[in-house]
Amino acid sequence: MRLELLSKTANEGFARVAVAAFVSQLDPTLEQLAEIKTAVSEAVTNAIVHGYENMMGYVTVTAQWTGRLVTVTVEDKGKGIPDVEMARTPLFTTRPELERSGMGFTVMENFMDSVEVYSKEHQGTRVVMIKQL
Amino acid sequence: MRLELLSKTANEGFARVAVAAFVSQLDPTLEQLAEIKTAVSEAVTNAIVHGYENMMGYVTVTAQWTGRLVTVTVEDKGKGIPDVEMARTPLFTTRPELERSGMGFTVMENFMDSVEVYSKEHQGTRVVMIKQL
Amino acid sequence: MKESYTVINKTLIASLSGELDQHSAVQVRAELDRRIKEGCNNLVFDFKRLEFMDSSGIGVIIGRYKLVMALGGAICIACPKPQVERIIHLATIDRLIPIYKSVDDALKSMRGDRVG
Amino acid sequence: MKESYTVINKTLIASLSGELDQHSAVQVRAELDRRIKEGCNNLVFDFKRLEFMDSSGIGVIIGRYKLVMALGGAICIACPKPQVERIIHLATIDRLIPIYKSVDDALKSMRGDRVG
Ligand SMILES: Nc1ncnc2c1ncn2[C@@H]1O[C@H](COP(=O)(O)OP(=O)(O)O)[C@@H](O)[C@H]1O
Ligand SMILES: Nc1ncnc2c1ncn2[C@@H]1O[C@H](COP(=O)(O)OP(=O)(O)O)[C@@H](O)[C@H]1O
Repeated sequence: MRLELLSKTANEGFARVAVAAFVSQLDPTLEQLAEIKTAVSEAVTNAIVHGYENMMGYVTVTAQWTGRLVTVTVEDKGKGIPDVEMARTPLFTTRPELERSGMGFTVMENFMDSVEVYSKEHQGTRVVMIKQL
Repeated sequence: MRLELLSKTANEGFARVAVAAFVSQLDPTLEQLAEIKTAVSEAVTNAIVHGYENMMGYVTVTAQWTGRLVTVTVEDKGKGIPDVEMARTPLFTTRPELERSGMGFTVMENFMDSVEVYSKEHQGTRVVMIKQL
Repeated sequence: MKESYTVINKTLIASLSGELDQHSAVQVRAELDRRIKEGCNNLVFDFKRLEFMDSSGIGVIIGRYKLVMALGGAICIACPKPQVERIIHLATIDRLIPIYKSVDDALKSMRGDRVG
Repeated sequence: MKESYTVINKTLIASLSGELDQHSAVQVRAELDRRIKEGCNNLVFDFKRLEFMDSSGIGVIIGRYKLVMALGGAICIACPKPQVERIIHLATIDRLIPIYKSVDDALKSMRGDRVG
């Protein structure tokens, strides 16, 4: 499935529910489902808060599986990440004034089996997360 | 929001949940939510069962609102409807062998305020449903 | 969709829970027909736990109505929730098939019709 | 996200229910800061009904920790559910802020710290 959402924080909850409902077809455990919901929440929030800052744009979420290997991608066409390695460092954040904790990528990495980040400045960011159920 | 789904009947339930979760942001009554879920179910099932028959393709569902006027569209790139007026007649069905009841459009019309059907043979069908909450 | 089946004399009580749509209809239909043909000529649809039904459910009900009638049996529906009942009314199935507030009432009506 | 607030002496008990993400964080933060500045220098986060939290919640908790500390108060967390507790552990907030199994235990600890 592929879901396009406007970059409003009100859509964070919806994105979580939609991916969870889709993945539920595989009968994941409650813990696995909570992990996927949380990781999706982090990536979608980042796209809205960092990718588009206060601009409007579309966030695209896709989810699919082969066997019980689930892949979720979250993509924005926003401002991009100049240094991905630094961005992934725990506690690193460029929006301390919003009280972002800098723990978003850390949560994704802990809750999914693999997290890859593709980003280009002024072009956008794509986060690909994989989890074996 | 815009949702693309593979034309598998397993996705019917997911499409309902996704649209319901999205529209829930407007605090609809339980009855209104049930009506929207049912109408979405009919249109998505039609796209899968009639539009694509046993072929694979994408069903696109969009939902948006202005004020409390909700618009949901369901679109397929399948075989299209040769005579829309006849198709909308209660009890008319081209798939009696699947025990389709011919009541899909009737349900949509009863549960939504307006239902428009745009279709071209061999190109596909788009159903636009509007409901005032 | 989860189903459970109970047979009392020759009456099959089919308790459906969850959501009845085209996806679940396919399996429910096959299961029902197998059990009816195995010798149950009366059928009670127990919809107490059916949370959602679209027009695919109409097809399932009417299809079983035809089969049961052909076998000389009786058919009825028990305890539909409001969303399900609305679909049933819309399709005017309630003119063909009686609806009861409980499975017990449904079973009593069957016994009145014919001794299973 | 729904919040309810109770003040016992100078301790604010903030009971959050639903989902704490960036969207809900904005309103919760403003509401908490207003109430703390109005004269509550102790804060208990009651997470009994918090069903979901992502790292936005970490920001909310640490921000309030700093504020309450600056005012010479105490802060703690009561009854987080497993999903919420995992995020708290991951961010090692539990090294800074005590976590209690009930709001009562949390309140008792506050009274030990300082009389509200
Ligand atoms: N989609 C994105 N677009 C642009 N920048 C991003 C995006 N996602 C993350 N970043 C950058 O990476 C940093 C770290 O992200 P993260 O670990 O999620 O922490 P936080 O969201 O709390 O800042 C962000 O502060 C931001 O600078
Ligand atoms: N998306 C679609 N693509 C092609 N044909 C369609 C589509 N939707 C509806 N139809 C046609 O319209 C008829 C009536 O549809 P409907 O009222 O929903 O009843 P049913 O689905 O039970 O057949 C269908 O049998 C089919 O021939």
